[in-house]
Amino acid sequence: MTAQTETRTRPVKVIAIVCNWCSYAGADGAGTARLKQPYNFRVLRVPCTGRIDPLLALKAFQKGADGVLISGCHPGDCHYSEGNYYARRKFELLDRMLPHLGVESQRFKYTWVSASEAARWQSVITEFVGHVQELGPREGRAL
Amino acid sequence: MPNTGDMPVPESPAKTRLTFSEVQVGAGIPRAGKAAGNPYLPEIATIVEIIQETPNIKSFRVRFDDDLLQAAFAFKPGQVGQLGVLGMGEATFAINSSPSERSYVQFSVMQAGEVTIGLHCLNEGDKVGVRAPMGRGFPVEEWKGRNLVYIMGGIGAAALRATILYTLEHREDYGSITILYGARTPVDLTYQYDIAEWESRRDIDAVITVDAPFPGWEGRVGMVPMVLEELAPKPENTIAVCCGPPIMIKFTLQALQRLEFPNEQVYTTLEKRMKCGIGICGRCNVGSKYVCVDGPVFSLAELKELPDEL
Amino acid sequence: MRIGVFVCHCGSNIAGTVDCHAIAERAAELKDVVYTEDVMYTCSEPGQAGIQRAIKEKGLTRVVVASCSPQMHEVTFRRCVEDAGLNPHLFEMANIREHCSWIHDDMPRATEKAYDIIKMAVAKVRTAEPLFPNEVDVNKDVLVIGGGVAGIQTALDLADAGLQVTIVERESTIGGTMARLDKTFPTIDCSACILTPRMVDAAHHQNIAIMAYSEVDRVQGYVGNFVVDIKRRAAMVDWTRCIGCELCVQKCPAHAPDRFNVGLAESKAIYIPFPQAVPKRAVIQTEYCRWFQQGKCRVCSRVCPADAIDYEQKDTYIQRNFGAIVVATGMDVFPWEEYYPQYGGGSIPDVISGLQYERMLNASGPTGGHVHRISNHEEPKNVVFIQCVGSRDESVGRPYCSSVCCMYTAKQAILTRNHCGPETNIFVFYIDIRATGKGYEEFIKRAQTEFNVNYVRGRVSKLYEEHGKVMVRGMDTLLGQQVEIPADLVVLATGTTSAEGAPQLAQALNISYDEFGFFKESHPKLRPVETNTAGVFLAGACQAPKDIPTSVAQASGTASKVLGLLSKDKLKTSPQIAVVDQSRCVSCWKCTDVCPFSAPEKQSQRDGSQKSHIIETVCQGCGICVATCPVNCISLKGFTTDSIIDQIEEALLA
Amino acid sequence: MRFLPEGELAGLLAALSQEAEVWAPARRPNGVVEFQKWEPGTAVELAVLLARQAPKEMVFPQTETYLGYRYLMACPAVRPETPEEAKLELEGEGGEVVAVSPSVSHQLLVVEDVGGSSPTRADVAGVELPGTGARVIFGLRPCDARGFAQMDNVFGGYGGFYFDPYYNARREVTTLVAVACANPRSTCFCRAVGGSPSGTEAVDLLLTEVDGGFGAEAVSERGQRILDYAGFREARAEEEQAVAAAHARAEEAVEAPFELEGVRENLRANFEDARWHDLALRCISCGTCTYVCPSCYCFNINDEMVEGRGERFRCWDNCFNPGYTLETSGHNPRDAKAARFRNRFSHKFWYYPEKYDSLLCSGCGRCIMHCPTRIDIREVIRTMGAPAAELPARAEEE
Amino acid sequence: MSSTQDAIREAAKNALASGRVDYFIGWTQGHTPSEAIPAFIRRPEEVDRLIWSPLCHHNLVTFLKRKMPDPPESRIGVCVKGCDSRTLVALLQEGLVDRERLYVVGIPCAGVIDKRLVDALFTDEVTEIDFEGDLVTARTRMGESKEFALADVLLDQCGGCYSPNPRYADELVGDTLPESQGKPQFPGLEEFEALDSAAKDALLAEAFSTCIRCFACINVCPVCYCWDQCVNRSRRPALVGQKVDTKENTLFQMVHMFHVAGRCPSCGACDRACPVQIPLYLLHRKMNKELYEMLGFMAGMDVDEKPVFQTFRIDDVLGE
Ligand SMILES: Cc1cc2nc3c(=O)[nH]c(=O)nc-3n(C[C@H](O)[C@H](O)[C@H](O)COP(=O)(O)OP(=O)(O)OC[C@H]3O[C@@H](n4cnc5c(N)ncnc54)[C@H](O)[C@@H]3O)c2cc1C
Ligand SMILES: Cc1cc2nc3c(=O)[nH]c(=O)nc-3n(C[C@H](O)[C@H](O)[C@H](O)COP(=O)(O)OP(=O)(O)OC[C@H]3O[C@@H](n4cnc5c(N)ncnc54)[C@H](O)[C@@H]3O)c2cc1C
Ligand code: SF4
Ligand code: SF4
Ligand code: SF4
Ligand code: SF4
Ligand code: SF4
Ligand code: SF4
Repeated sequence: MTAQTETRTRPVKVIAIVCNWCSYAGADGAGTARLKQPYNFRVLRVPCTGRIDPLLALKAFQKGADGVLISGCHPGDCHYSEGNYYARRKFELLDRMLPHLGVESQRFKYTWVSASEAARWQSVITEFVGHVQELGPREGRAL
Repeated sequence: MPNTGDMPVPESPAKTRLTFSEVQVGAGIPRAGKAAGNPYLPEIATIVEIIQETPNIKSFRVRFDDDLLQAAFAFKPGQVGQLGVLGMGEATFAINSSPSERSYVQFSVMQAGEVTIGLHCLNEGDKVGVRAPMGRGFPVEEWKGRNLVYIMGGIGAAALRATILYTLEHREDYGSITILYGARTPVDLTYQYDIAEWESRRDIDAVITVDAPFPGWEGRVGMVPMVLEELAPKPENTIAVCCGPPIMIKFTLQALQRLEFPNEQVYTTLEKRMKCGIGICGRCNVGSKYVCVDGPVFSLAELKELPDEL
Repeated sequence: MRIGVFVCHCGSNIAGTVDCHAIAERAAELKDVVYTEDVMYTCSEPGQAGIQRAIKEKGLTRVVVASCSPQMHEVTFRRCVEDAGLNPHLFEMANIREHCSWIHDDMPRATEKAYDIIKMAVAKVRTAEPLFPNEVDVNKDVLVIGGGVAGIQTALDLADAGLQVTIVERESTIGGTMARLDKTFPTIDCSACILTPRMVDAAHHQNIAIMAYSEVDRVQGYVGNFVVDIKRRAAMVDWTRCIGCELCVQKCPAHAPDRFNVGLAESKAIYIPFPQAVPKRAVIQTEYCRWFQQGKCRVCSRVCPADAIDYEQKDTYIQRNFGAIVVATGMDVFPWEEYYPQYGGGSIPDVISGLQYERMLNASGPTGGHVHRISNHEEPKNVVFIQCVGSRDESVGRPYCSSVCCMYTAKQAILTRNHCGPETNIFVFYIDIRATGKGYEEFIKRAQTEFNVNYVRGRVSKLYEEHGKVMVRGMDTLLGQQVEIPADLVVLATGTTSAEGAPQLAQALNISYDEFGFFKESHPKLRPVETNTAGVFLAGACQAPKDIPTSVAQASGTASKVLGLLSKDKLKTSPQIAVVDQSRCVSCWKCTDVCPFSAPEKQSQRDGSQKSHIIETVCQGCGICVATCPVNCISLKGFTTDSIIDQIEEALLA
Repeated sequence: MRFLPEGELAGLLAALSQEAEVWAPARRPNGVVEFQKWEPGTAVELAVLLARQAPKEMVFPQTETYLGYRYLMACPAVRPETPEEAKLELEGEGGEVVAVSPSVSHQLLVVEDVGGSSPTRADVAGVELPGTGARVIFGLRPCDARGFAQMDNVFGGYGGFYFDPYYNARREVTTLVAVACANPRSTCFCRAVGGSPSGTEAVDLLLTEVDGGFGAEAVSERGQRILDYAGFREARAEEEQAVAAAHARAEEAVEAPFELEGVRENLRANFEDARWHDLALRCISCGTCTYVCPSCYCFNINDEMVEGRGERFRCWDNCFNPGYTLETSGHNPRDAKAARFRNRFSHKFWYYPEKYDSLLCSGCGRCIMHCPTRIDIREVIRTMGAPAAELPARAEEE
Repeated sequence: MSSTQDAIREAAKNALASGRVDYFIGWTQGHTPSEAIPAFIRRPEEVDRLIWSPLCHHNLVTFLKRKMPDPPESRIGVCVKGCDSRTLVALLQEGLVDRERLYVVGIPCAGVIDKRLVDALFTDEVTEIDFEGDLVTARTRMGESKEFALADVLLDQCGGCYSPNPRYADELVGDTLPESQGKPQFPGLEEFEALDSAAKDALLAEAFSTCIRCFACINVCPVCYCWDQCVNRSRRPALVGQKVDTKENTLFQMVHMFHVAGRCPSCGACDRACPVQIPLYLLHRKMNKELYEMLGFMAGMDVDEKPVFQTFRIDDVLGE
């Protein structure tokens, strides 16, 4: 294998930033149910999607993430009642802007997974990592 | 020809510029050890002891890893150094161990921001980077035969401790010595170990004061400048040295003025933001003086010459 | 900084897929890690003891346990390290079970991932700071706003538990809606017989102060320390003298509509709503009073044996401190007249609301419990009830179910049968029946079978007068045909709406309300009686339409929440909250805009500027403000921006 | 005088690039002219008078990492190696180990120089370091060159100050081939500060563009060596005349908008003058002027973790930056915009001259051109450098 | 045009003479007649220095934000064009300027010149620009001169300006212009939008690689008001590294962009201030287009509105 194909096929690195109350618990549930998931994502726990500054997602890309997933409680279910509504606006803009900043749109996703949706977590993360892997690692990008 | 007026515009200053070959013989680089020639690189030192002075001040006793350097390390009281935590950065601190102390170099650090928090996280045995000594110390030689009044507040004691220790070690060279030290509360008094000794010595006057009454405090109460006016040292043949928070310095200088101390007999050290420590990076300037090389020690007379931008 | 890392095998739960020993060894290379160990069960007694021993012997200052989900054991380990003398927040958990071993089966790759997760936890614990819960003094007095059955219940529960309670009631008597009801479903027991003793209990309870004819004007402060301005409306009667003898009422020459009886009777300008009123004190309704309107009369002042009349009285304001506030302002009856022109919009006298009918059925009501037509006082032969008037009706902006109408209609139908005898035809037009409470469905069944009430499924499209009857035209959707009933009396099961002034009150209290004016609970399932403003609670129908059992149940639930809050002398606040670095705050007030709990406040600085300050007891630690502050000068303790960035970095480093 | 026919320019550059890295002004895709590494085929842009930025970055990069380090932990529970073993391992990786802990600590701190663009501490004097190979800066203007001379004072240990190894490692291997200005801009004022459109201070070789090619005069030995290139021929008399005429024409085109005499004293006397506030009203305190200036040299030193490794670097800083003078107590001696503003001009015409007997401005006018609000240094000096009495009580900023 | 100029002078004179303001900010001629620069007028006698022409591109609202007024509590008269006024509205929406201390003179604006377009037509320095109806004449220092239509050298957003009339002013001078109805235009984006992601990345990387972090873009931005505390300078938290390289520069710009989202009406001040011509405008305008498509939102249109990211609607139709 040449060095080039090696980088192209190396497993991608995905950061999943999730809220403590819904999606982290959902991911826990997926674990408890032994639902198999991809290896190459890392979960970062925050209290609420409202805590996540879109710039943190950009920071992750800048630091070399190949994909960033944000997941929280479904609108209406926020533990702090409003956090995900604010987050929704911010991440929608980020989602729309990223393709214009040189980050393919499949590399970013924001979604909602509740604590009871273990299966949904499995499919969300599997699909997302799959898409990112299809695009391959990002190398030498400005962001 | 262009009009140069009184403004000298030298043709080519290159003639005064040093070259690497000259530098190797050490011109302009007053530091010993293997880092000679590159004033930016820190010497690695190990923390041998940490003393918790007050809730937010720790003293660090460090030893250079290079034994030769440790043995050769010499500085003037009042000089400062850059103490650095790799990964966090460097910051300026007064060297406050006695110049005669050969086994370690002491810095006292008040927690303020990035670097100082980093320093406070360190343990004994950890590594730090040191660039020292820097700047101009107190003219202790010139002061011989004079009376000395040290006036200090809070962490300001760090800047004067080395000088005090030096003059006490050379007690016979000086006239009367008064130490006036104040802090907000007794808990904020640094160097308790020194204070005990100073207070017990008969050949000096040590006056310790706190700003406001405090449970359990039986000593003096009052702000430093007020206590100073009560003590009313005579200006004749006396040098006043003061260091502390800006507000204290301001009122102390006013008090000294009322006590009719001439500007030439009043010394203080300036705290300015500094980075390179060698008079290049620019930020510690007051007019054309750079605190890192021309200071931090200034007499009041010298300060009066500078633009009012302290 | 000396970090210890403990990697848990969790039997084979983790060790089956992750090489725990190997990663414990590798973790020893991480910066600041000075001790690592792999343990069979970290959460077990010996496992915890091992951690504590290591803390002491190796001088650990921070601890990472790599095991299961923090949701599972974070509390366990926090306590464990705390017992060993470490601050519990200098501990971090790496979830290598739920998020790793259980979802993978390839050992080398799972091990690699587990190692990354540990690296992230080490990075996070490295930036951790010791956190201490803050303590604030708590004022133990409670304010209950609204003296309906819910408010009374909460007040009594709290007062019985020894707290000082103040009830602020807008009307001149407590009792609320329930005081106007005749009987209550599903037991058909007399409403007054249940409520009146409770009202009296409240009045006589030494721990309860009732401030009737009063309103909350302004609320400042925060949980444990509210400062409330209460406005006492001028009653024109000195209540410290008034003895409620009603002499004035008898003699007063000026008539006024009787609000208590919903316009079914008349009252006087000077007014006591009903004989069992608590407090039983007179109020002059100045808009009807001759003295106030025409400048002559003063009859009441002359007849009052207690010399209580005071025409000069003004609104007064008093300020009180409370530790907690319970809002129990209930609901109002939907003003159907404005919305239903097809039902005559109030112009047909024999079309009345459910509440009016409730008064009519009441033996101490304006008709003495006699059911008759408004137009001619005859006993009705055909009584028609129409459900869902102002409920579940998008066209009038009330999409919600008022939750009590089905039941009270059934109750009223049954009572009609009791009052009017077997000859009367009783019809109920309904869309469907909501009878979810205990014994409710049976109650409806009884109405249909035992009391012979005709339930017609369908909407009534029009009411109009014809030949002295009210023609009810509608659709029987079960039979699929038009029906038309010549009714003598039509009772609209009017829905409920939020209490008048609810939005304003919500704004004063800084709590949220929905588009219909009902107050929002903090979380529909988890925090149903709390609001987003710490220390402010909800009880009864002000949160959503409710019947009495639910209102009372909730009221007691609320009381227990308040008791829980005030059981301590000091409030311990969660230390994982946001703090502002005021030296960097640029006073843009975005944080105050977005915080759902109004935790950030403007704090004046010595130099006259204002900087944001987050009230520790109010902040819930969501971090919305942190993500909004442009200069990032707010940090959420435990989840600082730097710690998140560090974790991202660790996760991405090869 | 020697002469380089126009057609020989590319050849000269090619020849120079055999021995050194050649940097010359060229257009970027967006049309901005900047100094860029010359490669055969690169079009040198000499028609535009001043490249967007002076080539000071060649000797004083905006960001320069000079120290790298990482920590190696070896904790006793599961890793019983001795510090010596760890040290060996590191040396195997090629990092220079400058510190290994004594046995008191289990924590090993390993400092390694990052190499790359900076000299290693072991041999500061070794000049041929990666990234510091010989360089020729071609096509800079005399004012740009003077900027180097002025920075030389600061970094070169003039007057007994410190000697900066990083700057000098580059400076000593940098040859400046200046091209005299033909069409000075309205913002040029080199003459007012003792320079000239054909000035030679710090220049190694001065070229003057005339019809058919460039007149070439060596100023230093290095410059002389360049003249060895075969493409140069002896200048003809009319060419020499044309060069002289071009110099004179350009000299004439440069205005001298203020007199230096008394400026320093007056700046000192006017230190508290309220007109500083008026002048600064328009300034947005950005710092653009300092970054485009060929002689502004202030820098900051920071540590950052980059990919798990600590780096200490210095990067340009300026007196408009709020953090520049902010002190621990929160006090900032230059908090107000006007104070920061005053510092820049005072530094250039008062503080620096006091320290180095020279000026810190070569009159290139870049700060005027690139200032978002066109703050005009000539105006500032004309106003604040004049005796207070000679100006109206509160002169306005224009 | 000149009548507008007279009206500005008149307004300034009145405001100063009546003591309504301490100083008045308008535009005056720069060091050559090819440029207008901000002017700060303290005395009524001086108002004749004020000019109005298509050269007056500076958004003077910049000088109202934190730390700009000197002394800080000054009462200020200020001229605003259409887009300038929207930045002012954005500040007012958040209570970041004290409207009591302002006297705002609104000027309906038919477009300002992009001097960079003119400069690009010459190698020599352009020192003079004249306007004669729709005709622009530019002359260089060496005397070369060219003529072109005004429309050809306008800033690209000026052509289809959605809001040429000030949205907020205490006094309006000049005739109001017809407002374009219908969907706002976001010109000049087509080419960029058509690029693929790698090409966009390359374009931005090249652009950001030249950024010198001079902060002109941020300090000139009227709605960026954090001044000394800008998170781009912050070391704690260390969101943006202080190293000047392409990656950090990119994040630096992202901070600016996302922080002005919902408040930036694309006045373009940052773009014009950048000394290395980084196409900041392109990205900001693109962002504004997305915001418009996402929530129908345009910044600075209405003083009583809240910026989009400080509020939300439960029924926002976003995401899944
Ligand atoms: C026609 C009808 C028949 C019903 N029949 C039954 C039945 O048979 N069985 C049953 O279980 N339920 C029945 N209900 C429902 C029952 O009335 C409510 O469940 C119950 O009254 C709710 O009690 P509450 O204390 O929450 O509110 P309320 O009884 O409405 O009391 C609220 C109190 O707060 C006061 N208040 C309002 N705003 C303020 C303010 N801003 N400041 C101070 N005070 C304020 C009001 O004056 C009132 O006294 C019926 C409702 C109606 C309308
Ligand atoms: C000559 C001199 C002697 C000093 N002696 C001592 C001493 O003996 N003991 C002691 O505790 N402190 C001393 N200081 C102060 C010490 O340098 C600062 O507290 C320290 O630099 C703060 O660094 P930081 O990284 O923790 O703070 P940062 O995170 O960088 O910032 C915190 C605050 O400190 C300011 N600051 C940063 N560096 C400096 C600096 N070098 N000078 C002034 N302000 C700065 C910043 O602007 C900011 O406002 C001395 C300073 C000088 C100039
Ligand atoms: S963390 Fe949440 S609750 Fe606390 S102040 Fe910020 S927004 Fe409010
Ligand atoms: S958002 Fe940040 S800067 Fe703005 S007021 Fe709040 S804490 Fe201060
Ligand atoms: S101060 Fe201005 S004119 Fe002088 S050298 Fe610097 S950029 Fe050029
Ligand atoms: S003078 Fe101009 S370039 Fe310099 S800081 Fe001020 S506005 Fe910026
Ligand atoms: S103005 Fe341009 S060069 Fe300056 S910081 Fe902004 S983008 Fe970078
Ligand atoms: S970029 Fe953000 S932090 Fe910086 S000034 Fe603008 S809004 Fe403030």
